[in-house]
Parts: sequence; structure tokens; C-alpha cells
Amino acid sequence: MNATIQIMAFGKVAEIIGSVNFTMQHIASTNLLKEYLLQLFPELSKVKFAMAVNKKLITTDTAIDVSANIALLPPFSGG
Amino acid sequence: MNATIQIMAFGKVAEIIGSVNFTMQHIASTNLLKEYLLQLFPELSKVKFAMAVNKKLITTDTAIDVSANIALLPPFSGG
Amino acid sequence: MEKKKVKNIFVEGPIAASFIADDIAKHSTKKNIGAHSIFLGQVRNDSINGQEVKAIEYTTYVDMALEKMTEIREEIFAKYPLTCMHIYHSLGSIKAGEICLFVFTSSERRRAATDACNEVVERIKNELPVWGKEIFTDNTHQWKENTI
Amino acid sequence: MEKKKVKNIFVEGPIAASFIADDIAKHSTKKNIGAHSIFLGQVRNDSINGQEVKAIEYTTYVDMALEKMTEIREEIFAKYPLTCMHIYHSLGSIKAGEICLFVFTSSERRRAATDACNEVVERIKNELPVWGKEIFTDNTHQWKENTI
Repeated sequence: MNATIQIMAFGKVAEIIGSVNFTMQHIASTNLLKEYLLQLFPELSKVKFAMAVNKKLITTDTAIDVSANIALLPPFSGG
Repeated sequence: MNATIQIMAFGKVAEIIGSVNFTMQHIASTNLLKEYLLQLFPELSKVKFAMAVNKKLITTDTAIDVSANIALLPPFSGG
Repeated sequence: MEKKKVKNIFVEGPIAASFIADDIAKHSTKKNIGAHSIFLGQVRNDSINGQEVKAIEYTTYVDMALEKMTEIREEIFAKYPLTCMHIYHSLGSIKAGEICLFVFTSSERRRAATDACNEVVERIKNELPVWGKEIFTDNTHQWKENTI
Repeated sequence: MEKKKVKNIFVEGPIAASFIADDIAKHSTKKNIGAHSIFLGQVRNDSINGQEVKAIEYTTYVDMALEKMTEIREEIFAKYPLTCMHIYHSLGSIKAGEICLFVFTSSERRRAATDACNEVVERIKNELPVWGKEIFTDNTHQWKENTI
């Protein structure tokens, strides 16, 4: 399988992962992706973060299309 | 009796009276003063106005001391 | 009770945007401030019976207005944790489009500044002895009354 | 649904008082405006565990933030009778005492401008994917979290 997804990390999550943008193998859903990331980066378990799929914040487990854009979003602190 | 009071009129009340500041004979209370002014300037009956005695807004009939400052205050419209 | 210092709030003529900017800029040295709330009143060219308001002429009973404003200021500072509060009200002729009221509150967190600003504007409109004479384009006039 | 034009709100660096003044001055030609409400966010030199915040570095997920802001803008205009609304948020390093957020609403009567301004500030803080990294005087940092 050559299908990939684009991941963008922000704030403290980017700091832990050590990379702001990266491409990885396709994973079928946001819950599976989160599990995978937590295995890869155990430090992430100490941070609250939400996910956006194609710029939409998701609140429940969501299917990830091939070539989707996923964003890892720690708590907002603008303003 | 030479006792006098100072009257200041503002806004539409000043326009009707034709004078902004004037001195008149002492009158014992705000209700009596209002009666007197209405006799003198019947046009005033068409205007709502409040009175201040020595810079304090009054809401009930109030005794007027000799040499008091009385202000005739139409509805405020600042801001 | 100790007599509080009475600050002037009245300025002759409209309030310039550059004056507002200077006042904002002065606050950059107060580094404990997190939020500023500003209210600006601008003269509107209302149409009344087919006539357009071209200016408002403001007059006040200055001694009473400043005493009342001092009282309002003290009550607002007692009620909200403000860092500072600045208030300017125009007197004289202010044209449609020009600014006649500038209320500026600052605080560490935003709620105090915004709530205090709203309350001060409300109180200025209701409690200060200030009168606006609306001048129409044909030079007739009527006395403004504040609506809620 | 028709795709709405996405406006940029982000500016690199702090928001200057002169920029705010220019924006205010532009509104003098809109003579149907009676009230302006302005909120300014200023970076605070908070002390956290004995270290003082000297700056906040702001980053954003720009595409998502602007889409969300467009949605907020439409909802605010549908809810309040505003004449106009301008919003600017800083990105990059903003020092303590500098301004990082400028929200500016205008309306005929004051309630719409003040209520809309408050609501927009609230929604910007809660809903926009923007992150502030607090830089301390010893160059350590922590990620800010907005408190209510």
C-alpha cells in the first residue's frame, strides 16, 4: 500500500514530535491514528490534543480518507 | 427681602427662558420655584425637566437655602 | 469622607483618532495589562422628518457633571479590578462622522475591562448632565434625547 | 451554499497604535455609525514560578483558522446589526506590553457593537487554532492555555 496521509502538528504537540509537517502511511480512522502516535511518541500521553480532518475539528472517531490532511491541535491559546 | 438664588438653565429649558444664568428672589422650595417658573414661562410646561440644588439632583420637593444654586435640567443626552 | 480629586473629562471639539492612538500607546509600559476595552461614540447623520443631522452641539453643567463622574469613577473602581480608566467627552460642535465620546478601560483579564466599559458608557448617557443639540442641514435644530 | 470570501486576519508582529488609529479614522466617512467597540489584547508579563513572561510567540494553523473565522464572522453579522467588523491577530513574537489582538465592531446603536465585540473575542479565544508560547526572561518557555 502506497496510500499516505499528511500530518500537521502544532504547539506543544509539534514540540514533542519534533516535526511540524510529515507524511505517513494511511491509517483508517482517527482513533487508530491516535493510538499509533501514542505508541510512537509516549510523551504525547501527557498532552491534551484534538484532531482536525481536512480542517474540521472532530469530536468522535472519524474515518480518514486516503490523502486526508490531519492536524494535531493542543488547547488553543490565541487572543 | 434681599435674599436671592442663582438659577442656571440648560438645553431646551435655557432656550425657552432665553437666558442661561440669572438671579432671582429667594423662593423657599423647589416645588414653589417650579410653579413660579411655569407661570413666568408657560412654554416650560411642554418640557420635562429635573432640578438640581447645589449640584445634587433632587427627586422630591426640597427646601432652598438662601444663595443656593439651582439648575434646571432637561433630559440628558450626552455620549 | 476624604474629598476625591475631580478629573476633567471634557474636551472642546471632536476626539481625534491620533489622540486615541497616543492614549493606547501610553499603556505599553503597563505590562500587567492584558485587556483594553474601548467605546467610541460617533455622531450619526440621522434623518428626522426629512432633515439630516449634520452636527451635534454639546453643552454641559460642568461642575455637576464632573462631580457625578468622580462618583461613577469611584464606584466602577470599587466594583471592577481595573488597572486604569480614561474618559473623554466632547463639548461644542461635533460633525456627523466625528467622535464625541471615548471610554477606555484596562485590566489584567478581559471581563473587568469589558464589563466596566459597558457600565461606564451606560452611566455617562443616563447620569451626566450633558445635552446634545442636533443641528440639521437646513440649520434648524432639535434637542436630542437618549434612547435606551 | 455559496463559498464566502476568506479574509486574512493575521499580521506579523505586534499591532501598532497608529494602525488602530488609521482604522478608526477610516470610519469617519460612514456617518450612519453611532458606536464603535474595540477590544485590544495586550501581552502580560505574568510571573510563573518566579519567571517573568517577556514575550509570547504566536503560531496558527492558518487555513483552518481563517475558515473558522469566516464562519464566526458570518454568524456574528447574522446575529447583530453591525455596520462593520475588523479583526487582526498577531503572529510571531509579541513582547510584554505590545498588542496582539484587535477586534473592532461598529453599529448604529451601541448594544450591537459592544455585544458583538465581546462575543467575537470570546469565540476567537475558544475556537481559533492559535497557540501562544510564553517565553520567559531566562529563555525557557511554556505553552499558554486560555483560562476563562
